[in-house]
This record gives sequence, structure tokens and C-alpha cells, in this order.
Amino acid sequence: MYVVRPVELADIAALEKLAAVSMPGVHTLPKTRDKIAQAVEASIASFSAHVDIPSEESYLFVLESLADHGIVGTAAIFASAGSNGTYFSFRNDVIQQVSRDLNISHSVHALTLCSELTAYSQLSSFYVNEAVQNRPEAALLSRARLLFAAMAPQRFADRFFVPLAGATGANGESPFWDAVGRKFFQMDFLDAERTIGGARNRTLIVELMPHYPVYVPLLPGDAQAVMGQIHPSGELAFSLLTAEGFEADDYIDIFDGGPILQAHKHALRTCTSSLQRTVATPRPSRSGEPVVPYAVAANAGQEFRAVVVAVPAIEGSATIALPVEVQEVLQVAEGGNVICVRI
Amino acid sequence: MYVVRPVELADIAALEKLAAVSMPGVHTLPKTRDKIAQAVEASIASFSAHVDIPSEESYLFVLESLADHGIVGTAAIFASAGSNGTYFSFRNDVIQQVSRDLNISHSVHALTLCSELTAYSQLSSFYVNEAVQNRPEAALLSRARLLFAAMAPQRFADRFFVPLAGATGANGESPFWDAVGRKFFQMDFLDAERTIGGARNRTLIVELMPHYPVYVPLLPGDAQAVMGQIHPSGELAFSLLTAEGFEADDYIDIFDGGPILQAHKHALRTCTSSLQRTVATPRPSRSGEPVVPYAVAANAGQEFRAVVVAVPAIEGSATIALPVEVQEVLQVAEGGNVICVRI
Amino acid sequence: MLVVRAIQATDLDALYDMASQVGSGMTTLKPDMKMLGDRVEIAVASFAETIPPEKRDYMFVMEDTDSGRLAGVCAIKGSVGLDEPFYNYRIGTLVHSSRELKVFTRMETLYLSNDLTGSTELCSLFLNPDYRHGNNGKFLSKCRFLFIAQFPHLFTEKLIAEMRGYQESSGRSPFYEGLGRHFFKMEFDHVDALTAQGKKSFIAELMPRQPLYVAYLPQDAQDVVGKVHTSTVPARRLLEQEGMHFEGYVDIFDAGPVLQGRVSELRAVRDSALAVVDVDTDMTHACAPQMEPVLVSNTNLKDFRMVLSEAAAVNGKIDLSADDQKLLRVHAGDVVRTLTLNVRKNTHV
Amino acid sequence: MLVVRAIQATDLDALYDMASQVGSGMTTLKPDMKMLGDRVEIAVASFAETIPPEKRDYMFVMEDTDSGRLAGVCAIKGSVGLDEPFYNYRIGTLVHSSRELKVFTRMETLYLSNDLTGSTELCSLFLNPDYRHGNNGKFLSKCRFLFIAQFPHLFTEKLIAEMRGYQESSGRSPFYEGLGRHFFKMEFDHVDALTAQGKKSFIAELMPRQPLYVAYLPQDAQDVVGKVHTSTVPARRLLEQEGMHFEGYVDIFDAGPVLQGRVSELRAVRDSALAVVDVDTDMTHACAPQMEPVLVSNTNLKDFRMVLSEAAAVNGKIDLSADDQKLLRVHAGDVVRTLTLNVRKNTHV
Repeated sequence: MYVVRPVELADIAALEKLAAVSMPGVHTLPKTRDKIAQAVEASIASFSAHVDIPSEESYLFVLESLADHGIVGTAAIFASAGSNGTYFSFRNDVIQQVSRDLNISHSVHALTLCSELTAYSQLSSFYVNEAVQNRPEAALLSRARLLFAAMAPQRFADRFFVPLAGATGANGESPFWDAVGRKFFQMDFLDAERTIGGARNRTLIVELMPHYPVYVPLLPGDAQAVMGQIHPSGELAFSLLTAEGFEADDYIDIFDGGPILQAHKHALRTCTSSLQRTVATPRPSRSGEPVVPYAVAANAGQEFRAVVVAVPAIEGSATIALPVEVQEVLQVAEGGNVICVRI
Repeated sequence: MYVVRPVELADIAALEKLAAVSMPGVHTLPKTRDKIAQAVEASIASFSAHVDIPSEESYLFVLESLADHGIVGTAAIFASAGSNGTYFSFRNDVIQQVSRDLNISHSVHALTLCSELTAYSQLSSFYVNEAVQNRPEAALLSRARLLFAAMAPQRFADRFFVPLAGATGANGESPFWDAVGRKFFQMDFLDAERTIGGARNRTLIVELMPHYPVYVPLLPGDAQAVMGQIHPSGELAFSLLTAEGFEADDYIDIFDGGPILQAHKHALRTCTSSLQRTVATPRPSRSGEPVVPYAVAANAGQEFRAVVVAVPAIEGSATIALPVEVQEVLQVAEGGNVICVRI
Repeated sequence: MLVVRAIQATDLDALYDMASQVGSGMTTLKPDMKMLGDRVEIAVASFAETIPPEKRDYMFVMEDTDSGRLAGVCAIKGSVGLDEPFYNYRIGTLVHSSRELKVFTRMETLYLSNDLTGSTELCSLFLNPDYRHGNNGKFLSKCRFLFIAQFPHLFTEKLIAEMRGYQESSGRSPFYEGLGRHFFKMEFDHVDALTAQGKKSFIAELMPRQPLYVAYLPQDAQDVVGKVHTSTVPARRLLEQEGMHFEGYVDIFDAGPVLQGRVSELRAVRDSALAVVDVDTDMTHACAPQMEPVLVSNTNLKDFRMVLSEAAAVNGKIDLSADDQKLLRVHAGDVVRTLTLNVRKNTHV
Repeated sequence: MLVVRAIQATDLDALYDMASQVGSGMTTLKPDMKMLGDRVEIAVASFAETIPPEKRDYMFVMEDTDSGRLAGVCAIKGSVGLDEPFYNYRIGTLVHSSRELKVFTRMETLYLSNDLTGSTELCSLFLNPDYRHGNNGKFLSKCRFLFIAQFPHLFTEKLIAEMRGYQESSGRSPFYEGLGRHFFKMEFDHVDALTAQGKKSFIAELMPRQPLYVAYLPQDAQDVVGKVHTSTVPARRLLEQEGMHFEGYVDIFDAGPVLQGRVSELRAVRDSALAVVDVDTDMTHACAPQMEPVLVSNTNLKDFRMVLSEAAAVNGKIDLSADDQKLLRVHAGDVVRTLTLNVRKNTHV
């Protein structure tokens, strides 16, 4: 059995190990022990903060295997992107061009540096190790962030986005960067990402990045080809997120051209179809009763816990029958409230 | 009793009378008999057309009082806005301005000429006479268009918008126009609207209107004050549409600064909560059974009809019990299908 | 002998013949009898001052008086862009710099502009190949500056000349292929023909309105921004000698440079001088400095005429040959304007 | 007697005193000992040619040799905008026209630009009020052109001078109030002080990047675009006499004009001449034309000096008074450069 829970100080060593094996992408965990420790501390402070308006909070979740207490995945959510600055992205603009005189009508694609995603809540740092990739716990980890958001809406914006790492070559080169950002930054993609620390809210972005639209047809073919394409490491996240209701196509990353998925919370399955139920203890099992897998979460603070559990359908019921061991993992008791969504 | 139905040739005279009394706004009916006749013919052709992809179809509905067969309202929907051109509007952009050096953070509002609403389906020409203003039939007329769209989705886009007339003065002057468009067109608001025939898809718009953003703080106070404000004649439409799920704030009209409401169909109540039911004939009434008002529509072509009817709640039932006279008005028989939504 | 003179209505047929030899690349001189007829009519009205200055179009022909043939043509348009918008790209500079990263990037940017609206334009220069020798090309091109020096009040302070842009020997325009084609989706020649016909609203409809970074164009397009067609290099040099400069405006289709000048700073305006036609005496000859070709014009707008002479003005007098006097339709005692054909080196330094 | 000369390290204290009198409005001359000290050091290195041309900043002082006081200061910066971006608005024209409606609208547009990056700048002109009489102002301003004429290879072809923009008598800047305030949300003086300190990244962060239609500004802001401060009108006229023009660039805060010139077309470059210092003979005096004030400089970069003389150069020789020779540190047989202080009317026409 696996549980998703907020990160704790004791996890730092495990995260460091995980960071060493996880992809060298930019939207994953920090790499150094110091930065990891900072992220963990920020998360703990965030979970325990009293929040009226989403601000600089960042919430980091881990997926723990209860069998050996190993950490097999991480996922994060930032309350307000670019909260101490502006979150920059490229908006995909389609410019309609019509000339009635010439009987011409076509559309031209342009990328415009924009700050529209500023103050959205940002999902980030999703990673699960290979053993869990094909299990429902991968989906649990991804959705746990939104279950938490559904339980504590005042901590988050009404809109969410997720940048996914874009397509890069074997040596970390990015055809999109080479065609767009490099001309302004005068450095390699990896150097630029290192310099900026993966951030998208820095003053130097507005100083250096193009102020006017980049007309896509003018870009070299290889750069056009990778626009909105995901790095293979992001495929699992992408499929989980689009199933959740996130939409691609509106924004791409200013550095590597990777897709930025976004959605209003009303379009997200976890937000619209989650059900609040009272915990009950199951009666002795009636064999043959069909069960359905749910992601179930409890507690909206540092005690937040989420698990996958298969129980009889709860749509027609005011309660959910959770085995005692699951109640323990979730840190709830009979009569307590949980939030559930089919997984 | 009232019915919403597609316009017919026999309605032309009645529409002409209605046009004479209705507001001199731009998003209402045409004014001359010739233009009205054209609109009616276009509508009839559209309802009977076989449509795969929405194009130049325009559907015009009337609200008829069955008591005296008078026409007491009109409403239209265009399959694809700007279908033979580009539909222009101003996008409301909010530009985040942050200077970390100076510890300044604020946002600046700008209007950008855009063509993003092109190929949306456009609701238009909503008018009901005073006698019906406060009756549920006003809502019926407004929603009938969306019920039709729900029954014939291939005829429409996934997104809809509705321009509402902006605030103008007693003599038809527009402070927004005077501050923005007049500088380019060199003519009065009413002259400009007359010249352009209320259209928003003309080449001359891109020739004359500003190519670069209009920064709102630079506009005179009276122009800023009316941005996104509706003409009093549009208040009923506005409240019906926002209740339906339409959102204002993203776009305004390029001429008078009036709001343009828009929504994805998934956000519209008529589209998401309409129910398809089989028609049944009511059993002898059980007095005391609570009834609920529904908008009910049948037939997806020129025989389209929609009425308001109060019947016992249908959510838990596969059928809807419609009195025979209602069946007649809707032109359906027992066993036929109707689409229903609470009104 | 060659004389440059104001065009006349009777020159139309000969002008049409000449326009037929021009070939592509000059949008203002096409073999179209209607267009040319209208233009000659305007030119005649311009010299006669029967239309307002901004509508005028002074057209000059070079005539071979021995054969009566037209050897060349050139023109000055009073003002461009007052009927149809006149578009150019202006090359600007944007600096993108970050102190934090120690990056300082200077980017060239193209702005779609109508900045040159209202300027006086030098245009439609064509010299028959049979006459492309000696000083004829210089004479034909520079005659316009002496005309402006004589009648500066007829012109705006700003003067422009559009130069044909670079094309490969195949006729391919790297700039058009790298930019315009993506927006117009048609062949360069087709676009060129449309603009020659004055159909320009499609530019407003189809051209990207936002400034463009030059660095986003393909390298071969970047390389030809502001570069003239190989055959236009000498014409550019002549204009530059007279005080015209490339100031960063280029054609929106082929990126050919626009040369600009200020009337008050033209060499012709600064250095040309009036002189009285004098009888041929030994005295004036004796005092004249070393011979060099001199542009000499009469001062009559309606019957403007100019020759390339070897006479020199000394102390406000000029000893013009009888032939020159005849070509200019001047006599002893009349005033003419003179300008050395070639630029003198600065003798002060 | 007054001499203009290259600044020296020992002038720092006197320069500080002078900067204290300048008051607001000149961002390049503030009474800040550190800033001034750095600047004098750069100036000394510039005249000594120990730093590369684009980093140089030639500072000149006008010294009253009778009292040893500094009467004025002015400077030429080798290149602007190479350390921190140099921003201006460029005024462009956009024509919005519809043939169908017969509407033709010519709109002025402001483009945020760094186009002047790399240009040579004339700046920091200040004349002590005690000396504001006679030809002193002209002498101080124009000395820079003669310096450029003597050493043109040290400069870029493009020359600029920023003129203080219009302010109401209360100090209110209508342009700033109509535009900048909406984006900066602070007082004009504060913005001005920040830029003087070289803190310019906020401009990139806060200024609107998109072109602006001038017609959208309040009328009083529109009215002052390109208009100089009342007290700057004479300074502008002096520069215009020398070949500088307003070409459509203005300050982003107060919309004061930038004057621009080409080195090769400056009056000083075209008309100044070298002359050999000659002994005072009656002959040269006899042949000299009517007396007029003449700028005369030595040709020594490191110890550059200039006087306003009444001697005139005739046939490449000049009869300089003993005083002038002493001030210039030249002797008979040395070469000096001369330029009439005032513009001569074109005598050819």
C-alpha cells in the first residue's frame, strides 16, 4: 500500500537520492541537499500557514510505499506562480489574415511573451520511479494535489497550470531555445537554465526575451517541430493531466517550448466530481459486491493523507466504508470526513 | 401560452413593425423591409441546410403569443462569426508590471484589437417587448437558441459569444468611440455604425483601427467609465446570459466598448444540464404533486419549437409528461424525443 | 547632342517605347499606355504649375537632338503616400541587456511604417542602353538635384529615393522568401505587380503589424537587408555623392534601401550657383580654372532644359557655346544655374 | 581672457563648484564628488588616448585666464548606450486609410527604441551665469564641433545631443504626467534621479513595449512632444546652425528633442580649415576680409586648446595675436584649425 503525504524533514535524504536519479529537466526537484532542504522547509511552513490569499506557499507531496517506507515519487504545487514577480510564458496566438481584395485567407501563428499565468496555481515537480509508473498510485500522486486544493480552496487560485519539460536532444540541446532564446541570451540552453535556476519570474526575462511576437513560420523547421512537444519523461504526467481536464495549446514554455497545460478548476475532474463522505467501518465483506477504486484524501494540513482504495460505489451513499488500516493511514476515524474521487 | 419557433416568411410584416419600435442599437434586428426579408430568407435556408461545418448560417427565432399569434420577441444565432472575414474585438489585456529594483508592482490595462472570436457562434438580435420582459418566456427565447445548438451541435462552434450594446448618451454619442475609434475614422459614432452596417468583420476595420494596444489609463475618464458597460436596453439579456454561464470581462466591442460575453459550451447551463426525455401523456393530474418549470424543445430543423411548461420533476424519470396541447405546439407525439432544461 | 528637358505631351509614344525596354524591377515605369498617358499629363501640368505642389510629378526626358530619340527618363514626385499609404520597414535597434547576467544584446528590428509619407521622391530613372557611356548616366541622375536647387520651394525638405533590392541571378529575392512569402503566400512578381497597380490595402491586411526581430529571419534574408540589386550599385553611389544617405528604411518586399536627403543639405543646393550667360571672350577663358564637366540649366520652370557643358562660371559669368545656348534656349544676358558634375574634394583641409 | 581647453585632474574642485550651480534638469552634471571624479579621470584618459574611443568622454572647460576661474564646461561622449541601454521614443507615422470610406488618417506613433545606441553625444553644457554675455555661449557650445572637425576619426558618424524637454513654470512636465506617470507611478524628479544614477532596468520593466499612438495622449502632452524647455531654446538654435537636426527622437520622460547630425555634414567639418600661424605683417591684414569672430584651436589632442579670435586665415596663413598664441600654446609656423563663429550666408545664390 502507498500513501501520499506532505514531505517531512526526515525525507530529505531520500529526496536527495531521488534527485540524483531523476531526469535533468527543469520542472522537477531541486538537485542539491541545501535546496532540497529549503524546499522541504518551505512546504512544511506552507502546510501549517494560515492562508487567506494564495501567495508564496509551496506544497510538496511525496508518495511513500508503506511496505518499506521508501519514497517513490514527488509532486508539488505552488499557490501562486511568480508570486514574487511575474510568471512569463509564450502565448500561442493565431492571427487571422484575410484579404478580400486578393481572396486570401489564412492564419499565422505567433508566440507572444505574456504574463497571463501569473498568480495561477502551478503544479510542478511530478516524478514517480519506474516501479510505480503503471500503477494507479501514479495518478493518485498527481491528483492528490488537486484533492488538497479542493479541500482547501482558499489556499489556491481558481486556475491551475503545469509546465512540462520540452523536447531536448541527447546532449540537452533544445532546438526551440537555439532558434528563439539563444539569440537574446547568447548562451546554451543548459547554461541558461542553470543561470536562471529554472525560474520563469525573473526580471532578466523581461530584460532579455523578445518584446514582440515571434512569428512561428519564420522559425527553422526543427524549432517549429518541437513547439508544444513534451520530453519523453513527461508523457505520464501529460496523460494524467489531460485525463484530468487540463488543456494544452494555449501556452508554451519560453525556454524549451514545452507545453504548458492549464485549466479553470471547474474544468478539472478532481474538483468537479469529488465527493465528500463520512467514514464508516465496513461490515463483514459481502463477497461478490462490486468495488470501485477511489482516491480518498483526508485532513487539509500537514496531516493530509491520500490513498487509493477499492470500495463499493459511494455515489448513492452518504458514507464510505474504509477498512480500519486505511483509516489509520489516512489518520481519520469513523464519522470523520474524507474527500473521494474515482480514479 | 408562448412558443419559440424559427422565423417564417409570413412574419416579415410583424418584424418590420417590431423593428420600428425596438432600440436603435446595432446588435438588434435590421431596420428595413428588404433587409428583414433577407434575414428571414437566410434563416429559412439555414434551418433547412445540411451542415457539416458551421459557416454562414444564421438562425432567427421569434417568440409568438399563441393567444393572438403576435410576435413579441426575436433572437438570432450566427453559426460562425465573421464567416466571410474576421470578427474583430478588443481583448482586455492586463499587463503585469513588476520592478524588483524599485519594489513596484502594478498592472496596466490595455485593449488589443484581436480576431480571436472569429468562428465562434454568435448570439445576437435578442429583443422582447415589454409585456414579456418579466415572464419566463424571455428566458425561454434566449435559451431556445442554445437548446437548438444542443440538439444540433454540428451546426455550431464549441464556443459562443454575445456582444451587448454599450453605453451611449441620449443623442447616440459614445464616449468610448469618441476617445478611441473616432481618431481613426474621423466620424461620429452613429455615422460610423451606419457606414459599417453594424458589422465587425470588414476589411476597413483592420485598415483603420489601431494596430497597437490602447493603454486604458491614457483614455479620458468618461471613456474608461463606459468600458464594458451595457446600454440599459441590454440589461435583461445580460442577466439571462450571465445566469446561463456566459462570462464578461475578456472582450469588449471595438466601436462602443460594450461587453462581449463569451463561454465554452461546457460552461453553459443549457448545454451541460439539459436532459433528453421521451414524451409521455400525463395521467389524470394528481393534485398537490409539485411541478417545476422547464424549457422544452423539439425538432432540430425548421420545425424547431420550444415552450415553457411546468411538470413534475423529470430528473429521476426517462419521460416527460406533456399535455396534449403542448405536444401539439411542439409538434411531437407520445414516444417522441424532447430536450428539457429547468428554467 | 543631349539635352535633358521637361517632358511634353508629344513624348508619350517614345516614352511607351522606352518603358517597354525597362523590364521588371521598376514599379513606376511600366509599358501601360493608360498609366503613362496619365502620368505625362500630370507631369505637363506640374511644370505648368496648374496642380498643387504635392500632386506634382516632374518628369524629365533626355533627348538626343541629333536623332530626336529619347535617350532616357527620370522623375521627381512632389509627395508620396498621400493617396495610398506608402509603406517601408524601418530598421531600429533594441538593446536587450541584463546587468545580472552581464549580457548585452543589440538586436535589429523591423518596424512597418509610413514614416516617409509626404516626402518628395526621386524615381523612374532609366537610360537607354545605347547611351550608357561617358557621363550620360551621371547627367541624367543628377539633373534632378540641379532642378531642385533651382526650385527648392516646390519640394518638401525631405527627399527620398527607393533603390531596387538585392535579388539572386535567378531573380529570387532572399528577403521576400524569408519574410513576405509567409504572409502573402504568393510569388514575389505577383506582389510587385499588385503594388505597381496601386493595390496596397492587402499590405495592411496581410503584413504582420508587430515589430520583427531581424535575427529571426533566415540568414540569407538578414544578409540582404538594405542591400541594392547588383545593377543598382552605381545609381546608389551617384545619389550618395549628392548628399543622399541610407538612414535605415528599406522596401517591405525586397529590403532594398531607401536613400534620404535634406534639400538644404544637397550638394546641388549648397554649391550650385547662378551665372549670367556672357559673350565668348578670351578674358573669361583665361581666368577659368581647369575644365571639368558642368551641369547648366535654364531657370524656366515651364520649359526647363539642361545640358552638360564644359564652360565654367567665373565671377558670376559663364561663357556658354552657341550650341549650349540653343539647347537651353538662353541668350547672352540670361541667367543660368551651374553645378560641377563631379564632387570636388574638400580643398580646405 | 577666455580659453577652452581639455579638462585636467586639477579642475575637479572647481568642476564640483560649478555642478553645484547647475540645478535640476541636467542628468549628466550632478554635484557628486565620486561621479565627477570618475568622470574627470575618464576625460583625462580620453585626451591621453589611454582608453578605447567608444569609452571616451572628452570634457572641456572654459577658463578665465585672468582670474583662473572656470567659466563653463561641456563634453563629448564617445558612444552612448554601450553599458546601459539608451532609450528614446522615436516618432513614426502610421497611415490608416480606407479607400472604401475615403478616410485617410495620418497618426503619429511613439516607438520605444535604442536606435541611438553607439552614437557620439554632445552633453553637459553649462556656462556660469557671470559669463552669459557676448559670444561666450556660442564659443562654449561650438568648440565641440571644431574639436570633432580636427579629430573626426575619434567619433562615430552619428552625433546626438539631448535637449531638455518642456516643463511648465511650476516644473510640471505635461508629457510625463500624460504618459510616464501611469506606468512608473512616481514623481518625475524621482524618475529623473534614478536615470541619472544609471538605474535604468526599471525602464525595460515598466515602460509599455508596444508602440503608442500620440493621439491617445492628453492634448497638453501631445503639444510638447519634441519641444524644448524655454531656457534651452537658444542652445537648440546654436546646434541647428551647425548641422544638427531634430529627426524624430525624443526623451522618454519629458519628450525633449534629440538633435542629430552626421559628422561629415557638420559645418565645422565642411568649412573649417587649417592655417599656419604667421608673423604679423601688414600684407596679410590688408587682404583679410571684414573682421568676424573666428574659433581657432591648436591641433594637439592631449593639450587641446581653443580661443575665439579676431584674426582671419588668408591663403592658409593666419596672423594670431601674441595673446592668442600663448593661450593656444602655439608659435609661428605651427598649424591651427579655424572656423568662423557664425554661419555665413550662402554667397553663391
